[in-house]
Amino acid sequence: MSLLEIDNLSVRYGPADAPPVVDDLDLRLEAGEVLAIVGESGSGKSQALLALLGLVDPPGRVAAERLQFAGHDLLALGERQRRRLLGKELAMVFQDPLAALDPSYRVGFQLAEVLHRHLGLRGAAARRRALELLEQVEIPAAASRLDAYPHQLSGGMAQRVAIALAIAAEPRLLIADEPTTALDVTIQAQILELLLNLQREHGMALLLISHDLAVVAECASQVCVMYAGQAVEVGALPGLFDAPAHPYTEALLAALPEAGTARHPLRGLPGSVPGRHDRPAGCLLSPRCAYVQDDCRARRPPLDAKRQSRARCFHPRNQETP
Amino acid sequence: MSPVLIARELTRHYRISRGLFRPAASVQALNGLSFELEAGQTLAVVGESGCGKSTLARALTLIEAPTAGSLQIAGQDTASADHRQLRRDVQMVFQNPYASLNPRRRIGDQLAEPLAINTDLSAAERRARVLAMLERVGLRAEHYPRYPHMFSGGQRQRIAIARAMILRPKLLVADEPTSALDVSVQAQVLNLFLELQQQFGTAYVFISHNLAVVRHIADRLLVMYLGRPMELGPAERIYRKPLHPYTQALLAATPSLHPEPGRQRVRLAGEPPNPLEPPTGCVFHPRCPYATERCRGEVPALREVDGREVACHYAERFV
Amino acid sequence: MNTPAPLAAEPAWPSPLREFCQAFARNRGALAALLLLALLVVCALLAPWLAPFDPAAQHRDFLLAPPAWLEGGQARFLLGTDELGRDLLSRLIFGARLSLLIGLASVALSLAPGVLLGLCAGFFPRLLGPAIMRLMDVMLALPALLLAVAVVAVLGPGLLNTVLAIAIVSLPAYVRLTRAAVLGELHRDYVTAARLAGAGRLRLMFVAVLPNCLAPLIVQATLGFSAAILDAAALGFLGLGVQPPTPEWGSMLASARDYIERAWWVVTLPGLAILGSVLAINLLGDGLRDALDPKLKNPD
Amino acid sequence: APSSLVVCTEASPEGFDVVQYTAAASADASAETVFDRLLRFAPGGTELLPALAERWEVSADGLEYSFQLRRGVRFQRTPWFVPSREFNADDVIWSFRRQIDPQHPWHRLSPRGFPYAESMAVGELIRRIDRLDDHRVRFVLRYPEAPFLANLAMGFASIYPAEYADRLLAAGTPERLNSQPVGTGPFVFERYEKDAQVRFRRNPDYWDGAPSIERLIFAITPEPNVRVQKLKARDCQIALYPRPVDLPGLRRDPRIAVLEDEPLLTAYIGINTRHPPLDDVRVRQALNLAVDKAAYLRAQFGEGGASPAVAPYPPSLWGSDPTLAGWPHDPARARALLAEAGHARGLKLSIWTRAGGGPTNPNPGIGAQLLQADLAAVGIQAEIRVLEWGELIKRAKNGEHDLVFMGWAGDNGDPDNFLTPNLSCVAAASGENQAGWCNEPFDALLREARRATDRTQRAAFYRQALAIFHEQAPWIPLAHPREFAAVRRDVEGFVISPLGTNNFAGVRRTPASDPE
Amino acid sequence: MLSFLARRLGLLIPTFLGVTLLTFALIRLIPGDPVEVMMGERRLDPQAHAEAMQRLGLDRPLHEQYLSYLGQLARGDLGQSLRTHESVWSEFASLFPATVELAGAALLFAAVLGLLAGVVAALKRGTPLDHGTMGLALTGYSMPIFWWALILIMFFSVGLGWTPVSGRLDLLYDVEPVTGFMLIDTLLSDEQGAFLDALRHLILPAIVLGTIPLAVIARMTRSSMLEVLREDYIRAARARGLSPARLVFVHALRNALVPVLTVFGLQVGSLLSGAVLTETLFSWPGIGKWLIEAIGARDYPVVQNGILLIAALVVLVNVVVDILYGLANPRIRHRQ
Ligand SMILES: Nc1ncnc2c1ncn2[C@@H]1O[C@H](COP(=O)(O)OP(=O)(O)OP(=O)(O)O)[C@@H](O)[C@H]1O
Ligand SMILES: Nc1ncnc2c1ncn2[C@@H]1O[C@H](COP(=O)(O)OP(=O)(O)OP(=O)(O)O)[C@@H](O)[C@H]1O
Ligand SMILES: [Mg+2]
Ligand SMILES: [Mg+2]
Repeated sequence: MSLLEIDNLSVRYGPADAPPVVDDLDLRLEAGEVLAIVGESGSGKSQALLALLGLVDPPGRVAAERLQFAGHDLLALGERQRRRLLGKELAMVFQDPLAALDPSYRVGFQLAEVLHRHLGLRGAAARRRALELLEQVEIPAAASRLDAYPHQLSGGMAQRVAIALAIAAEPRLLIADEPTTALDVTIQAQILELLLNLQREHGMALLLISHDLAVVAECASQVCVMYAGQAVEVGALPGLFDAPAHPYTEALLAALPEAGTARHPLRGLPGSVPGRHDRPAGCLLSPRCAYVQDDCRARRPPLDAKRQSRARCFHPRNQETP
Repeated sequence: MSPVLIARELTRHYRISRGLFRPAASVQALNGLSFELEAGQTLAVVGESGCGKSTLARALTLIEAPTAGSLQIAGQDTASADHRQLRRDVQMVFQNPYASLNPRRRIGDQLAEPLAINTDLSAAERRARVLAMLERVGLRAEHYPRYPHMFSGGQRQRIAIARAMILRPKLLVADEPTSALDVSVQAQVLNLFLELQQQFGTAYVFISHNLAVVRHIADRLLVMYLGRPMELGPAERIYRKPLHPYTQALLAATPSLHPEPGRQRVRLAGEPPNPLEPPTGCVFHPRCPYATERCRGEVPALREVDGREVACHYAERFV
Repeated sequence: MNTPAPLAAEPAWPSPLREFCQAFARNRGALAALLLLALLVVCALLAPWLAPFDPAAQHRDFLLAPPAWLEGGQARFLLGTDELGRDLLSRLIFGARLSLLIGLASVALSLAPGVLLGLCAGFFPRLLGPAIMRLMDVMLALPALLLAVAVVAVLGPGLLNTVLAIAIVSLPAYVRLTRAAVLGELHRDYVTAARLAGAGRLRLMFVAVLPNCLAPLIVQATLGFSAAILDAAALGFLGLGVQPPTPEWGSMLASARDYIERAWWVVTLPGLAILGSVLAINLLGDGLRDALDPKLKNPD
Repeated sequence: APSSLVVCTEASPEGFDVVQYTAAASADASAETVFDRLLRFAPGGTELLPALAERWEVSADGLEYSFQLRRGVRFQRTPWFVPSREFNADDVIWSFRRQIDPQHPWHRLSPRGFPYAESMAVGELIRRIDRLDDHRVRFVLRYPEAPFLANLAMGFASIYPAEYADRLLAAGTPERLNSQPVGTGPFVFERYEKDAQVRFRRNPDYWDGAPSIERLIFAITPEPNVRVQKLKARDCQIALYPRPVDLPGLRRDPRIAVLEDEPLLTAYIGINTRHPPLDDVRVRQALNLAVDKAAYLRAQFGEGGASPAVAPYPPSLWGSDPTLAGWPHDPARARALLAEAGHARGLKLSIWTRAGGGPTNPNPGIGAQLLQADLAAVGIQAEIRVLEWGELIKRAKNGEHDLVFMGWAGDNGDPDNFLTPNLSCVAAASGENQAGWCNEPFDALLREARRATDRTQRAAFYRQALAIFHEQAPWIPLAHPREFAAVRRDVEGFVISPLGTNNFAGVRRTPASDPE
Repeated sequence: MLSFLARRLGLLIPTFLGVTLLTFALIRLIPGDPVEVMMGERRLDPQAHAEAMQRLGLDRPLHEQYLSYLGQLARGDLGQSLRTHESVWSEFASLFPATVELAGAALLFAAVLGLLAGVVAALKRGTPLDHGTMGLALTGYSMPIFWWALILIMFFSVGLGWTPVSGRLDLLYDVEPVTGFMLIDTLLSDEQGAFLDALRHLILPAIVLGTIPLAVIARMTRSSMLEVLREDYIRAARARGLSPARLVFVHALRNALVPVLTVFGLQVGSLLSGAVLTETLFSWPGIGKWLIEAIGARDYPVVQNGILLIAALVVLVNVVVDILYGLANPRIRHRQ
């Protein structure tokens, strides 16, 4: 049994006929593995994970066939039991590190709060542990940072604190939602390295959300590519990027400037992601797909297992490759 | 061919009042930047957040006068020339496509505005020019009367580029024009930039922190750190062999789609220092893995090494 | 050459007005308020035809007659009469005219200079701006009603002076709001873009920036409208507002105050009229605010 | 506590150094409580009784008044002053010389002067005051003045402790005389909280017997209906000056008694005869005919709240003419007169009235609007201007008005007191005569009447003058309001004074008689 | 923080000068004659009138009057009332506690109920409870408070007899004004039941005066709360498994309070506006009523300096609120 099993997850907002923002998502994650979800802005990456954590608020509606984490059926779990799991077994790091820390409280307070909540630590014990955590995330002069307010931290520092908060109870799964998007490249590299080190040291599973394919390529062993709420391709790295099966994945890769492309036109996807009003009946990519055929316009393809990766396409790209 | 843009020792300081009891401090957002740019060429500026990229953009587009140094655009010194005339020669594209268009005006009107102000064209001629420009950037006549909120981010950025190009400027400054866009849209916009440059021969100053994008578009590269130039020269040359440790670190930190396993990485420790209290000597020395006593005390001059300019005492070592 | 492909499918964009109307129509409270306000406007416009009596006509044999449904009520006087035997319903209907007039006039009189001053304060941050803002600070340091009373004391009571006093008192709100909005907009890129396009200061102020500051100003104007009605009523209540026998709700209340124990209607009904109309306008303002809220519309 | 009396009064006293002030509220809070005078008025009347003076003698030429002072009278002991001696002639002399002698050290310490003494020209009247011995003083006048004794019973003639004044002066705190008064009166001042209350305690050493009330409290309540509400809620036992509208309700209340009296009050509308066409007597008569006085009385004062006025002073005063009928309400005739005067197509006038109510005009808005409607009925368009009192007086003096609502309160019971200040030519020149009306025959009659000594003769002059007044119609006389006070049933011994002051020294409380 | 304070206080000087000029000009512009007012119903001949004007210094040129006025202020002399000859300062000082007590009670009432209503409405967003509470709040916000006071008095005081009609304390209680705050003075005195009586007197005026601030605070709290609840750090705190109570009270409310606090400062001005009406209606001997009467009576020194004092008060309270704002908001507290 996998650590995390998601079957047929969907999240909807607005009227019943509005397209779901997360559509029929299946996901598997093994303990200690690094899975990345990539996709363009608005493709439903964050919503999927918030749904997993039970953080989608009304009017958002979550439906799933199965949401299982480490043997807990998240769908059947009561509010209280879920809260006991959150932050302890299952922790999350958000994109904007400064926004994710309560501006009114010192770092130490916020750490102590989690330590108390999940480990029952108080007072000096909590403070000692908090200090350890800050050292663990490689914050220089950790002791003095305990008494700092979030706004006194730089972005990278704040993200380290956020990570410290997330790993405080040594979770089995750490979800990081675009943890480095707001940071400079040099800091991004530091933070990613820190996350991967922690993942290795603690044997955590890491679910990394990103829209940066290169980051994903450097960090993850599994990847799930999302488009307009759907997972269009799921598979292992680096194979998937070397030979993508789905035209969308292919197009994403082609749109990235790389060392050899200088001053040549990039092959991107024309048009833009379908919105509420112009959602096609068939494959969601069909209006933009260079290889579109009639069946693509008529029906929506399922996520099909093809070779080493599974793709949601009637005509996957890499069939001819062995 | 004479350069479109000549910057000499461009410097911009901001005074920051720190209350009654402390002397006002000064942020050296830009410090002694010199470069030239020729028509049809692209100078890319990279650096970390707060290193002065936007300040440079504001100085180049005459939004803010530099504290010191001189600037020549299309052969005219900006300190003395008529700004109204210069305005037509320098335009800008901004980072956030949602904020760079006036939400309450039709995009057609916004495109026509520069023409109405700077040319004697009749309304009909202006309209024709706008429609042509819209088409040029991949939009259609029917978009003319629409409001910005009816467009996607990529389309807005195209509209913004159209507005910047409609006066046929000699110099276009783009401040992180694609950093708010998704990759597929970014590709479209980058393509558009390249096409327009080919067609109009405009010189670009392209500001970004994405080294992959920069590599794609740049002829020349300027690497900045804390308001100072670190390395300046032909882009491919620098990419292939960065001589400044900071450039090296930047390149190393940039993730790649096809990472070479076991690639040696120069990881930078720490973060950029507080610009109010810049380090002595080489501003990069606190984070530099090769820093020496000399770096602490002596400001390295920008000097020519191996076909580019580098501000490092030990640049020769890396050749 | 590779031209970017045109959009494959054109999403149907609703016009901004339609979008606004839809958003507004979703707010049931605001709709109800609009209805009530429409009623008020109709009353105001058609007062001479709607009112059963001349609002100043004194029926001296029917002083303080109770409303028709009460014991001793007269069918002629649906809502009863006041201390001079005047038909309360007629006075209330004519009062609507006055309240709306005061509201509109004082909003107009404070909005225009307020916006202008606010724009100047935002656009000239060196000297003019601080000077204007200090002046507004001075005005804000005095409680509004007290300032209004003082202004009326200077100008003398009366309709026009009431309007002026209220306009003066509400000026700082518009100035500050406009300035804040202007400062908020000024550093946005589209303003810089307009500047790069060569737009002069006037053009920047009125073409680029002002239209984008309108949403909060519209909301503030509705609030100002209702506040003006309240302030006018308070001035009238203090005997400093519109002069008798003009049927102004606040002064009706004030002169009826002595009779509160004998004739509750002379106090209750004008009060309800004030409350109702102010409530309606405020509800409308809330509706406008929600419908105009850029957060709901723009993703940035 | 039953031995306490709470009175809902209508205004804050301006201060307690009573000689500086003129308002009735100030007199009630000092002259009637803390202080005594040489003489006093009988409760509820104008008859003179001995007070600090036991006896007095007037010389035959009417120029010398000798007073035998009461012995054994003590000034009040208060936390701020303990008298070392009893009341004597020095105190009398100090109290008067302070007001009339410009050299007196205290004379210039009164920032607003001594309005009563000055306006009554007491300084010119009194040649000197002699100290005959400790308990005898003599006033020497420059000319005979019949009301002199009555004047000595007025508030401004209150007797102050000279010793206290000396001490204050020595301590450099003369303003304490105003805020911490000491007198010989029935009540000892305790504390004043502006706009809230004035508290007194009974003077146990009072020479006329300590009052039955132990504590006297003035609850300052400017709103008349609030005074009534508080009376009903037993928050006070006496509510002064209830409004006429509240009287029916009060009369129905078994726990409350309504006291009333007819004071020397006249409410009128001054017609500015300096403004054409109001200089035309026909127009003025038409105005008089246009006014529905009955409706005015009913709406303004309620049933029995006032009697209609036809003359400048009430019929109860001597010198009035019972046959004078006044102008009837006759709009038709009014129109005819106007037409005759050439105003058939209407007229435009301004009506001026005050902002807040007073005894002669409890609800100014009502009156003005009634007048406006009445005038409209005869084709006159009138615009109402409501002005604050001081402003109204000033502008009316300048003669800016057309019609102005005014009132007059007599304070010495002489018809001349109503006529000369308001209708004489001198008053017209000074502006006090808001009608600006100067009628030579009328003025001559007033002069004759002032010179004459015989009351019947004088009364005859006045009746002739009234006839001219009626005919010439410089005013629209409106009403002689009655004065009211509402008291709880357990209050005994309170009487309304025709002079507009209120004295509570004789009040007792008998809780048994309160039905609640 | 200290320099922030200094700058903030430095801004006050021009504001105060402006206020003095404004009140000075305003008062001289008001038509009407202070001497006539002083004399009441008695009237004065022109010479006596001129003498009185001279005594009051009202016959000098305006700029001289203004300068001497400033000089006076600099000496801390606020002048004397034309009507009572009390010093303006002592009148103010004796009436001020009453206003503070009333305003304080009103604000307390408004803050407690308003915060509660706002938090509940935000947490129950979109439910009938939310709509009901906010409907009530908007009604309160639209309330003509002079009318509201009349209705409450009629109902509770005259009709039911639960609360007194007006005043601060039953006058039969002899309570020495030590602090000027009736609630404190009654406790200091040995009068039995006086404290409760003072409380009873305070209830209706406080409710009347507190109604609008209550509405404002409730609405502000709700929207601020909703905004905060949308913030990432709340979502992050939820993702850490914190309990709802902790989320709401420790994290959300604390941050939501920051903007509400500024509303408090802004409310002071409108509170004083409301106090003018409320004090008049409840015969509450406070500065609002005092000033209105002084304006009516053209009591120049009282109006001028009373308004100055009130302006000072408003401005100072806003400074205090700014400071509190800084204390509540670490981002400002540590700004360099
Ligand atoms: N509260 C909400 N109400 C309605 N729609 C919502 C709401 N929250 C999110 N959505 C919609 O859900 C879709 C997916 O959003 P989500 O945040 O998961 O995207 P994402 O992939 O994380 O994008 P990004 O890279 O920008 O973070 C978007 O189209 C968004 O508009
Ligand atoms: N108006 C200003 N006043 C004071 N300091 C300023 C001002 N504008 C910029 N700075 C400072 O100048 C430095 C350079 O800022 P600039 O915006 O040019 O950086 P940037 O490279 O564009 O950063 P980013 O990548 O975040 O856009 C920063 O330290 C910034 O704080
Ligand atoms: Mg996201
Ligand atoms: Mg920038």
